[in-house]
Amino acid sequence: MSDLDQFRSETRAWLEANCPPEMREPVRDDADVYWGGRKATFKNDAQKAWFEACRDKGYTVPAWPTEYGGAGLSPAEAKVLREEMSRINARSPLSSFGIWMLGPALLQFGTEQQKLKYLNEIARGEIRWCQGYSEPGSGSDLVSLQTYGEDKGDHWIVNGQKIWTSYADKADWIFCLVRTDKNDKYRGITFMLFDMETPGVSTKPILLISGNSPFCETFFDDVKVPKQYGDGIPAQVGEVNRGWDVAKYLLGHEREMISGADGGDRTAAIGAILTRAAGAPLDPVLRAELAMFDVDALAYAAMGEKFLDEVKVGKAHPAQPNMMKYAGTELNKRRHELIMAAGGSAALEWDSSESSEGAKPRAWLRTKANSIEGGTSEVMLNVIAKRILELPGA
Amino acid sequence: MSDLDQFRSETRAWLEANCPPEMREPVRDDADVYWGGRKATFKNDAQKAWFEACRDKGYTVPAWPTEYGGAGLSPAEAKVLREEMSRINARSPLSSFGIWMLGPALLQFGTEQQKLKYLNEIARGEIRWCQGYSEPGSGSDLVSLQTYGEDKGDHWIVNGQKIWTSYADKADWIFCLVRTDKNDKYRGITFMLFDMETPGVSTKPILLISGNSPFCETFFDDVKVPKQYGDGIPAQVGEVNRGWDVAKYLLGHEREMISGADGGDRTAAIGAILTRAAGAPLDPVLRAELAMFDVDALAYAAMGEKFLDEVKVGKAHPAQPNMMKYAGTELNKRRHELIMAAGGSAALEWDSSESSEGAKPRAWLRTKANSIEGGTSEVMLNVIAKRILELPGA
Amino acid sequence: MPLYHDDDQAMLADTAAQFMGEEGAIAKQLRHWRDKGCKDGFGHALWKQMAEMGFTGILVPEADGGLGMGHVEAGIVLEEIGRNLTPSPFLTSSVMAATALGQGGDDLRARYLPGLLAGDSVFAVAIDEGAKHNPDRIACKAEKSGNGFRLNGKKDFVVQGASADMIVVAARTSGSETDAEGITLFAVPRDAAGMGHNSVRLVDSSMASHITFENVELDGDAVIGEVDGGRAVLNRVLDAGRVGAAAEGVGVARGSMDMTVDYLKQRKQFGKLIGEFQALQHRAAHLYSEVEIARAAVIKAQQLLDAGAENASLMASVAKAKAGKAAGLAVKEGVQMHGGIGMTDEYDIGLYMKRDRALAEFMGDVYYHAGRVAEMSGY
Amino acid sequence: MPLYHDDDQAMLADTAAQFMGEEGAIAKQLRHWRDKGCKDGFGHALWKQMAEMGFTGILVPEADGGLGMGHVEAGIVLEEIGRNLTPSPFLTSSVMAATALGQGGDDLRARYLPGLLAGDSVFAVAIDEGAKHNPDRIACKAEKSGNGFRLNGKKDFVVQGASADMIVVAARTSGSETDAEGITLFAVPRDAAGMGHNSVRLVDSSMASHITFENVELDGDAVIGEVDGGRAVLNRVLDAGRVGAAAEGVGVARGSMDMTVDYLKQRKQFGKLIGEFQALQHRAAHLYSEVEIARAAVIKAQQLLDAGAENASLMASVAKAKAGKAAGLAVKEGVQMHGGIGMTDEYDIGLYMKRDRALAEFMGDVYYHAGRVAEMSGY
Repeated sequence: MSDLDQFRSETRAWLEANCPPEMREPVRDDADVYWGGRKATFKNDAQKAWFEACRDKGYTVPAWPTEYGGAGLSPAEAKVLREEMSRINARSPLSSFGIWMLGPALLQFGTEQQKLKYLNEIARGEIRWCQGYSEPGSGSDLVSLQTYGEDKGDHWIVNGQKIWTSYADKADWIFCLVRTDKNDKYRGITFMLFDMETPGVSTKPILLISGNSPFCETFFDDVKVPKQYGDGIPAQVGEVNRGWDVAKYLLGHEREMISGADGGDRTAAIGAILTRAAGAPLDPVLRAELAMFDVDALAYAAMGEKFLDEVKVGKAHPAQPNMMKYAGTELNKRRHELIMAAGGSAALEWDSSESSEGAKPRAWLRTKANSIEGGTSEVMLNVIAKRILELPGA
Repeated sequence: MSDLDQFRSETRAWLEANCPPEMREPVRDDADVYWGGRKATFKNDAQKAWFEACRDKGYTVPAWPTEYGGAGLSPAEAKVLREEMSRINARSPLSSFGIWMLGPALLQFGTEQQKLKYLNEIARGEIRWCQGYSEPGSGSDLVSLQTYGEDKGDHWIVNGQKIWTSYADKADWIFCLVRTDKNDKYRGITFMLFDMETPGVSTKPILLISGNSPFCETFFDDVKVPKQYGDGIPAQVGEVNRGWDVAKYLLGHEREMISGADGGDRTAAIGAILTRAAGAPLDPVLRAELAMFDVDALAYAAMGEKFLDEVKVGKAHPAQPNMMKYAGTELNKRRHELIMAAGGSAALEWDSSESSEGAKPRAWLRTKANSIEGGTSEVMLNVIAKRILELPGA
Repeated sequence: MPLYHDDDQAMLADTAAQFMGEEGAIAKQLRHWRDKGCKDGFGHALWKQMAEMGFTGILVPEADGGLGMGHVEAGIVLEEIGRNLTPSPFLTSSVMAATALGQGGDDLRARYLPGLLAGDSVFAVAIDEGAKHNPDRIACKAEKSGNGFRLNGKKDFVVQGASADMIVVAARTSGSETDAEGITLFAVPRDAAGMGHNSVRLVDSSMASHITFENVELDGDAVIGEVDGGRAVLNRVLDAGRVGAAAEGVGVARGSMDMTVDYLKQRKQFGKLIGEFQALQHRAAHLYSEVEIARAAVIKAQQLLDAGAENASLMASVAKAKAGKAAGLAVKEGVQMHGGIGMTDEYDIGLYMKRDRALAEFMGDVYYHAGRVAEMSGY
Repeated sequence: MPLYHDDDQAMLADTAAQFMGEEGAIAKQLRHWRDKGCKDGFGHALWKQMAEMGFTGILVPEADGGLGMGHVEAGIVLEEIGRNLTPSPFLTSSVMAATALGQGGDDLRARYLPGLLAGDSVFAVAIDEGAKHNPDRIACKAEKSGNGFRLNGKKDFVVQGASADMIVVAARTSGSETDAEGITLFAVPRDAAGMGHNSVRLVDSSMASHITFENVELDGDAVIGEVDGGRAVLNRVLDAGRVGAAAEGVGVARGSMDMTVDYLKQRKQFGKLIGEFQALQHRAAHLYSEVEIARAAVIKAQQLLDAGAENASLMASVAKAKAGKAAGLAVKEGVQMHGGIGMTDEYDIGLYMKRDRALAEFMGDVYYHAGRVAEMSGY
């Protein structure tokens, strides 16, 4: 038996012993997802037990080194763990922008002390982070951000406003892009970390066309950010004024995350599902539209598989996630247009005596953000034109 | 009875007396179209009789003044004539770039002597013109033309090359854009007229993907163009170096002509025609595509009607022909894609024992030029963005 | 008739544009009533004002006290309603129900039209039985009962159903559910016993009802037109609804496009106005082209309907489908080009997307009407 | 199996790319034979060379002297054929007919495979009877006659039909024309008496035949597989043809796209390279995305076919339809972005458009296969 087979059977046994049956059920609502942090509470004992078992084993961040709270698994071992968890439909023990975004940035750019402190806190679910990138005026042109940190010797005074800060109202700390040099567009941004309870920080949830959202506006009004935390831990990641390098690195991560998440994992023809749901043959022209869509969707599913296979062995073009993000989000928007069309007037119901949810129209409207968040479709096309097709001036 | 009613009954009687029955049949091949000119021959007596009757009445160019060979009809009278000719399916007595393009330019920019000479020659079908605008390097960027006329005192020596010169091999004279000042892009072009038999002029027909074409390449090799013809008739239209004004004026004419000619005048659903031709119900997905197309085509037919109505009373936006050209040519391309799809493998036949024509595939391929000639779709969209939507920097 | 507005129509368009732009504006009407959770989804005061302007009786013959105008004029009002997303019962009452009542007897007209002209009454039209528009299938049954009829069955997606003082109901008086003939139209008053409303708020915050009829007794006077001969009346009502919804759709498209083009001229990214980016310019120009064409199709359909032309119903479907395509494109491009703020409830562009979606379904979507164009054309 | 080429396949791809790029290049093959008016539409010398490379026997089992490879490998060759528009009987002979013969008995294989392996024989496949692909309808009739069969009927759009030494014919041995069962496949030799060819040149200058069978006598050995049980063999042949044509289509798409992207980097207008115009950049980027996705669908379908997976036939239709969409877009954008010169016969981009059109029809177009995806998915 190879080492990997050995690891698989151990893992299977460990999961059997530690993953409670309730944690093998599909996620049904927000409370089923555990985000950790200061203010976190568990929905039930099973959630708590599962999280703690994983935390103690390093399985909240299996591939991180053990000294930072991970399990130090090799890529092959991490894949086996994912497969085995997926086999029993195990829920993720901990969701966290710390794991997905700040962690990779710290592993790449952090000082040893930063890594020891923050990565362990993240891995142990003790801190919940939010991301302060976008500003009302910046949009796709992220680097035009205006939030300014005035240098006051041992601290900055930060003033400005962020937008689209997911869960800012629930986060403990923020990783945040702050302009610290107004004379250099790219080399005048610092990637700062600070506490959301610092005086002068306030948040306001954003109501979307699809209804309530995790997004917030975040305001900084004379927020004092020390340059060092305690024993010489710098408040910024990377060097001062070189935060753009960190941000760029993370944007790549984000796009891969989003490109994987949208529209790519469906292998069943949507026309069949919608026809079943309608309980009768659909309008013939709509059926034809669904058929043409299903061709695109099933082809994209193959592309998703191919992309992941190529990523694994480093064969994918580094800008390919942009293509995946573009095609996947545009496809997902079309999918929901067709769901609405097949649903007819019933799909228009926003609230009624039976339901005040309007799940279908809200989901449909929510997809409209897919091609905006994480880089607009237009930016994706620019990147493909420049980096893959190598068109001039792109 | 109003004057117009009077005119209508007179016209009807005149047509009855002068338009031979053969000239009321649809045009079947190239020889059915009379283009006039030095080398012209008539296909038959009916064609000759009809042409000469119209010529003598001024009906080759009914709206031109009588002193220039026209009938001096008012717009309302000209409309009545068109209606009455269309009622009996009368063929056009004379086709001519002189009528469609050079004539309007001369009426606007010509000297009195130029008008007297050339307009009468055009109206009487004595001269056949071709248009020398495009060059291999210029394309949409017409003004970048390189054909150069060197000033030699009383003449120019013209060298260069034109492309897409329709019927250059059959034309007597050319109206041609020639650079006469290399230092001013826009104000360094002269709109010259010269004889195609001048030594140094040669032509070569262009073979298209759709087969033989009226288009030629035209070469100028030390062509000597005098600055005056005979009694002080200038060789150029408008001022020297101000030919771009004339060309721009004519481009507007050309676009209106093309926008009217393509895709706009069909009011019957193509799906019905193709289904009848197939002799069996079409594939249901193809039927749906045809239905979606027919919605667009029938809506565009209404737009065509609205556009003409608005043009008549000066209500149309001056850049609206660009919109019509864009939408009409794109629609026509789609129409022929669907004709090909409905025709299946039979529509692929280029030549066979029954036919060496390949009419369907040739017509299909020919439509691909619709969105290129007379201003590309991209240029049309630029113009709409700039002149109608008034977008910045467009 | 030329395909543009004559002087009188142009004047009406100015009046309607000014009125809807001021009184019917998004902040004043749509947002106001939506944020109040208003059970009607529109304001009765505005409806009264529309009556004072004469709009409510635009299709009512002069003999009945209306303006005696046509679908071109009704469409002028609807385009401005669409452009301002003005919630009102105009389309169901003044266009569709008024078209039905125009085929009714003197008693019916005398009973219902004065309330419409005064802006006191609201009407609805109940056709569909199911989530997708399908007027070829009418199962809802009206059986003879004494001098009148007894109505049983259900109707779905009855826009303004719960607010309506009278509902035009298409019911079956003979034959089976997909028969063309055997349909009768009834004017059912709101207080008819046995009628159940399940009122739902739609995505555009308008209200629609699922209505059940349980032994609803109607007297003979409630019949609009001939018993069993209602298909012809229904077809008129449908064409009026199609062309009316198409006109409103073109208004939605133009409102959304204008707002978006304005935004392209204001918003900066990468040091440029985003309207300077050629990719967006071309998409905006293409959108303009689609909206213009849709508008031409709608005016053509209105004129044909007013002229009683043979191909009016075909063109009504072309107009509804093309307006749906153009408006759908306009709101999608609108939200995308607005970027993140286009997704926020605070900005109006999302409201256009929601209204477009509801209007797209109303009286049949683009797929239904494309299919109808094919069928009517014989393929 | 990962969805990319393994090392052996990558090596084959290099070999095929080099061979087709040199020997199969447009100037050397397509234009050469076209301008000669060649009656076969391809060159036999190249076919011989392809045999020497081992390509002709790529799907033939090693036991029969072939390479014993799969549809992934055949697709590698086809993609390069598509990219270079190389005219050859590879798809009909080495992919479709070879798939049929693979289901045939020892005698049949011994009779026909050596010629294929040597590049001496050309095969064709006759399925359709009519202008649109419809393998569900087989009317062409084979009746028992002595120890063999007598064939009557006609077949259309038989690509390479007139050049073929043997034609695989799907005929009906029982049942009525739209029955699924009752089909038998026959290997009909070129010299069979009673066979009439009407050979036509297609838009891409390939040759196809309308074939008539008038009392064509076949002996029992001509049957491929079981009498009346030919539907299963036919389905295999069809899937091989679909996936093969899809692979060639992706090659056409890539060839056209590459040529166009190169042109965008060379052609100047308004003082800029046209590739600098954002509107063209976005369209080119979208095209890239479509071509990549089509390619993934094709590789997936090839792998499923090689694995004999249950959903292979569904994915074959997805692949054919998606490749058709992507290639159709690639050639349309190609000609438009080339502008006027793209319309001239002198430039190669128009040849891509012509080949795409013929390939789109071959074995069913995008509409047929989208409909098939819907049917197979149960809607």
